[in-house]
Amino acid sequence: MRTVSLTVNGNPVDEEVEPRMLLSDFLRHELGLTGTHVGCEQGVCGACTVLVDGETVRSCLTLACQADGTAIQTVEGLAPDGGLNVLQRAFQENHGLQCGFCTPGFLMAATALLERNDDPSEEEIRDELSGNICRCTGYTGIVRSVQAAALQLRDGTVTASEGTAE
Amino acid sequence: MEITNEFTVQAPVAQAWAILTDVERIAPCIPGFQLEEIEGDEYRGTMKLKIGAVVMSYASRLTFVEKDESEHRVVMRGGGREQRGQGTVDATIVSVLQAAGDNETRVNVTATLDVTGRIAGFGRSIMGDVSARLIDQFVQCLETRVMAGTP
Amino acid sequence: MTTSLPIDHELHPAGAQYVGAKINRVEDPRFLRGEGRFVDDISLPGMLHAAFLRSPVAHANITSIDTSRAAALPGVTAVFTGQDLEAEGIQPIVSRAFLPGMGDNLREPLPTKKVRYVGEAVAVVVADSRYIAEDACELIEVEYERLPAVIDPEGALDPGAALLHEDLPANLIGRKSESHGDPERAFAEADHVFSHRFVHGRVAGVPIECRGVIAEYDRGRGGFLIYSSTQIPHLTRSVAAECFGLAESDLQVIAPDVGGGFGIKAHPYIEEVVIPFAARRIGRPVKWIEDRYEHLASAVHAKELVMDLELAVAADGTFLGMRGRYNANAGAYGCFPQTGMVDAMCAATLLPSLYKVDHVSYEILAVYTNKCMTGTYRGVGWGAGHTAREVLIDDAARALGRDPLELRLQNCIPSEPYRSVVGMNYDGGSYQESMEQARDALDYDALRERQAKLREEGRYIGVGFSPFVEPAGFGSKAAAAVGQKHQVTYDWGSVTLEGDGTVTVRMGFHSHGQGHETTFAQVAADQLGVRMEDVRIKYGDTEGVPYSTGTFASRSGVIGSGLIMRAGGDVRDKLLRLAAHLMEVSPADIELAGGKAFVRGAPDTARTIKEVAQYAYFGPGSRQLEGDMALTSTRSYDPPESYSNGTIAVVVEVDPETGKVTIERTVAIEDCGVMLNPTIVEGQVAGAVAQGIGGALYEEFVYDDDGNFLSGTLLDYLLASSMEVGPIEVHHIETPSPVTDGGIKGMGEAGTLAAPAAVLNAVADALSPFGVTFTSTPITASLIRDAVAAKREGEQ
Amino acid sequence: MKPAPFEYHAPETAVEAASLLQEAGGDGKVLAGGQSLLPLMNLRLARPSVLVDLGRVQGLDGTLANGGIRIGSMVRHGHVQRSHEIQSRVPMLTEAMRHVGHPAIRNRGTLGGSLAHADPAAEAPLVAVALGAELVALGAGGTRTIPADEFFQGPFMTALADDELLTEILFPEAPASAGWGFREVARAHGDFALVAVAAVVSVEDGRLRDARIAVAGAADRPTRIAAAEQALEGAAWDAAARSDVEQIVRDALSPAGDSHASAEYRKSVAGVLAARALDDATKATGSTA
Repeated sequence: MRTVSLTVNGNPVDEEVEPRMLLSDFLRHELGLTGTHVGCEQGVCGACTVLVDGETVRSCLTLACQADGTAIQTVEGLAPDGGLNVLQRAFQENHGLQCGFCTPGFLMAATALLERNDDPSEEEIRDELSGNICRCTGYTGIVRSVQAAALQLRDGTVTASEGTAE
Repeated sequence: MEITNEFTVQAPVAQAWAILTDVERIAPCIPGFQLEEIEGDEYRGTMKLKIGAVVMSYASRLTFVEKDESEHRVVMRGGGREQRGQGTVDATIVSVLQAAGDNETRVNVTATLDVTGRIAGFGRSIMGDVSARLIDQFVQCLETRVMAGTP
Repeated sequence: MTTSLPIDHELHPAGAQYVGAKINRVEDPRFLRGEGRFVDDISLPGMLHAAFLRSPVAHANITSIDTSRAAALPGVTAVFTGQDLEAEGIQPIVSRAFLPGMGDNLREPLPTKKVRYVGEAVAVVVADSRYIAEDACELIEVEYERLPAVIDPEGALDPGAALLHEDLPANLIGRKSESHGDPERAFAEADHVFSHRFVHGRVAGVPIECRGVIAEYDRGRGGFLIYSSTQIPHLTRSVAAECFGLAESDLQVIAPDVGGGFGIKAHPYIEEVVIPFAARRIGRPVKWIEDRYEHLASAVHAKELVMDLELAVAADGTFLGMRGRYNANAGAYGCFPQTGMVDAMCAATLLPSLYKVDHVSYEILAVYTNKCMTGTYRGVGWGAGHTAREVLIDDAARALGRDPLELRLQNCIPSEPYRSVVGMNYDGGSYQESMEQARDALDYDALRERQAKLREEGRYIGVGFSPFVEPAGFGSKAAAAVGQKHQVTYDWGSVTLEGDGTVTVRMGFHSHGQGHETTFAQVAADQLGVRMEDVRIKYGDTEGVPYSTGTFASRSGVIGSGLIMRAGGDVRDKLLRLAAHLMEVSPADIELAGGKAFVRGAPDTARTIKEVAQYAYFGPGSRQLEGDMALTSTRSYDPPESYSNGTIAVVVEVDPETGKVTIERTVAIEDCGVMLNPTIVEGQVAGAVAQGIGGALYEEFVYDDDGNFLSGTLLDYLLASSMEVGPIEVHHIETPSPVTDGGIKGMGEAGTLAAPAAVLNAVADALSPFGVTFTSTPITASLIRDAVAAKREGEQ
Repeated sequence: MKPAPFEYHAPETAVEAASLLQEAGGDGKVLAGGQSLLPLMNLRLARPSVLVDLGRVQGLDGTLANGGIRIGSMVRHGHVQRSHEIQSRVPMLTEAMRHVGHPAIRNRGTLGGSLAHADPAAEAPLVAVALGAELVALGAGGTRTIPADEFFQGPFMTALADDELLTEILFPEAPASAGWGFREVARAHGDFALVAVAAVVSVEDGRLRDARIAVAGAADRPTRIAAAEQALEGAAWDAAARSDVEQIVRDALSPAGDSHASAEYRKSVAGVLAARALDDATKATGSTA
């Protein structure tokens, strides 16, 4: 067993883990943060995407012990007040999800994108999200959601982390 | 799956025949093979196949099905079972030796492989390349270690 | 007509404001916050974890299984094999015969004698963690006596072929022929006959959430609680109850949030029997979460068909007749309840589609092979048959020098209700109009000009059309129309006005992306005049909701809305009486809207529906009303046949030297009758189209000749991403169905059904200077380039 | 789909890492970015008994420009892609990174990891061979430098000994007259290359000089096509040269077919992409050849 110390959504975590424990399992089953989903454990579908030190990472291709000393953000950390942030609201308003299973991965990938670039072209959005597979939406609603969120962020009326109560 | 390969050893055909049908002598040159016991006709050991990070360990056995010295044709049947996991390898290997000169023998190997389990479960096929590489290693070893030591 | 409803029981009663509006989904916030509750998110006290050992070989007798080393591994609680289940009398899952000469197919939850495909479960390990369970699986020693693998669907019927099921006389699942009109004569008299053999690739829905089961046994009551990621909790309960010899209500099956289904989760599976068995034996809850390899290898596949099609055409382009032979490579077992015949049967019965053709015959057969069993996947065999037909029509148009769209328009059925020669009762639609609308949306003439211009520059763009009819709102009559008379459907739903004025709808239709919590709330709110936020849609728990065959085959929208209109209408009548009583007027004078009841024309008289409900539940005055005043009603609905229609058009650019296809544009014209929520319709269309594009270009389950499964990862079974799919435009036409409640037609599968033909036709159109045509899916880059090269070589 | 158990080490120096690998005696494996290794471990195709994580090793994640550029083995693909310093010296490497998986993969995957993994269809090994990079390996016995041509020995097979790890990669300075081209065809965006070609060429007085053409995905390792390079020496880049190169590249390869693409496809597309990469390369020189 190894001890890992990290922060998850700003909260400090110290846990003993078996070295082979995947970060996805650690978040879901040790910390109870089941919003991060597991779709393949082969590094393809992107459902398990989380932010490690601000960058998108496949949590199924990362060992929990590799995350020692990092700051992790998961979907649960997007709207801490229990409402929806700009991006989440854009997904609701633009039908960016259906079954909702791949959604957390897309939200994290889009969060990282918008963090770097608040005016991405459709092509850039599609490219950036191409590592996340959705079987329900045909991506149309997802791309539109990210565009809508970017527009709002550019307007300057809201910031990415700003939450809105339902 | 059938894999064909041809290589040349620097030895007259009779000598090459003697060496190539002597499992104990060639065993050290079979990449990843560890001969552990011989019972009657059957040679048993561990075959460790290493392809980059992928390592498959098989408990293996090898027998001669046919040894036709006049035609210089030898047929071996090998079988292996993954030591962890459920996969198997079954191989029928037909080798035909032909004199290619006074001190040179051409060896033609045709292996019919039946592989099951995890390693067989991929669309990208590298088995051909891998076996070609293994045979290269085998021949190289044969030439430097076995043949070189042969008077 | 089967459905005559009182005037009040309509989709848009007075005051209705929700149905037809683009309303954001009410279920979204929980998913967006990561608060959905999928099977793997559920943890029960004392729960253990299971992993299955699966067969590495396609066909073999099991000669021995030694589980001792696995059982001895620290952390392992138990290992079970087929022998353990057999010893306790667990019954097989039965896929029942429904045609003369067909045999029942019995599938043991775990096999006791032989394995029949790579990936078939052979044993289950239960341990403290999934990690340990997988460690233990590696320690189980199974001796197999290999048997020849049967892979090819035509070869499966050879007299010498190895037999998969010893209790059946051959590998034939079933066979059926039908002839309508006089096809022999039509073909004899035709000026042109076009034919091809089209092989449709083996594909599946591949939801991003794999399947999963948690089971807990209540020893005291002798019953099970089973969580399963399924589209069909009630059927799952029926099958599991039968396997265990229990009463249905001894089992509670809960399908929590389900991460996509697409038909794949519309079958009962052996894991839904084995995991409860393990939980009962051990006395602790057991969880099994299917991993991606297991899903790809062992959840149902679909649509692998060898189709021989012939089209008889008169000199002027009139379609005279169609003939088809459909052989389904159905895999190792029969799925429940449709059997392995489902794809071939669906493909064949929709052969004439929206074409006016009077002479049609077909032969349907399906065979057992050593591949994963097939079942339903969005669009089912309809899609495979559609692709084969529409590609042949484009080939015919090219050969005749006709525009492919014009040739289709010439042969298209009229917009009025129409009985096809094979006996399908189309309920009217926009068959021609949808083609014309697709043509206009593309600016077809300009597109052809651009195509000619680009060709001069050595660039190849092409356009493909795929007009469709989609059997939808799948009830018993629709099942019969596609040859599945045995697949009786049965669905109930209830509407209840609670004491606080909120409305609860309970129905068996599970929602796994369809947005039922929104659309059905729209319907219910309009029925009772309440605000949408005061409606709750309950589903997924067999203890909590009435019976339903389940959500599949585009049936929930039609049937669910019908149920709510019927049951809601009953409750509305009582609500009107209560309000009238409370307000001392006649029920006929009351209007319900926006959560209020008021006297028509006098909004200031309004009482809130909450007040009326409280009057019903707690107001002594309401007891003066006579008759049954339960503010709840449970109704069933089995709709007549109804068919959506539309056209999908795709524009592609193809690089003939690398075979790379870029989808420039997809236009989908969708006519699903009266729409509940256009936003959700558009989402369903786009999602289905994306899966269709995937099936056309990328997706295929591949087996080698020995039956090895070569598609065990998502790097092998390739799913299209946002880069491959490209933009999808959806346009609506709304032709109300004259036969269903509210004029609603089911929808959701057309994109998957029809997009592949549009893609294949577009690629062939782009490459028409080379004379390339296609007779299989998927058309991979390699296949396309090699086809171009073969034509080029042929010319030299 | 969970990894088998292993012993985990996270050393802080490369020397310590090498000695841990030596102790593991062939059953050890380096964990760099893990984007190829972990899927194999999840599938239990790879099951090292000892895993040596380089994530905490100091000094492997930097770059040092000096004419050419030295790139630490633990520099992530995403960093390579975004680094102006790398782009100004090895722009082909920057371009190639676009084709490596997807953003989340590139954020973890490392240059050294990709080279050591030696996937015959991967981009980084192809670029290393095309540009004549040198790979620096550290083992218990010390440091050695291996030319890329010799480093790749077969499918997923390299010259690295069991107890060696890559520490840095040296990309030489490109001559001012050189242009480059990189072309890839994959089944889908971010998927493994079906075929990829990297080409570098100089143009002097309208004639091609010092062409280097390498192919991935069509042989057991990234492979230079010497015959094509020789044929181009001193030639003008015209339709005849173009068609010659296409033919020579195609004939030089004898790949296997599989369920993703036929053998003929790989051969032929390698030729097509070689010609296209050379179109790009000659254009990039700014001179007419």
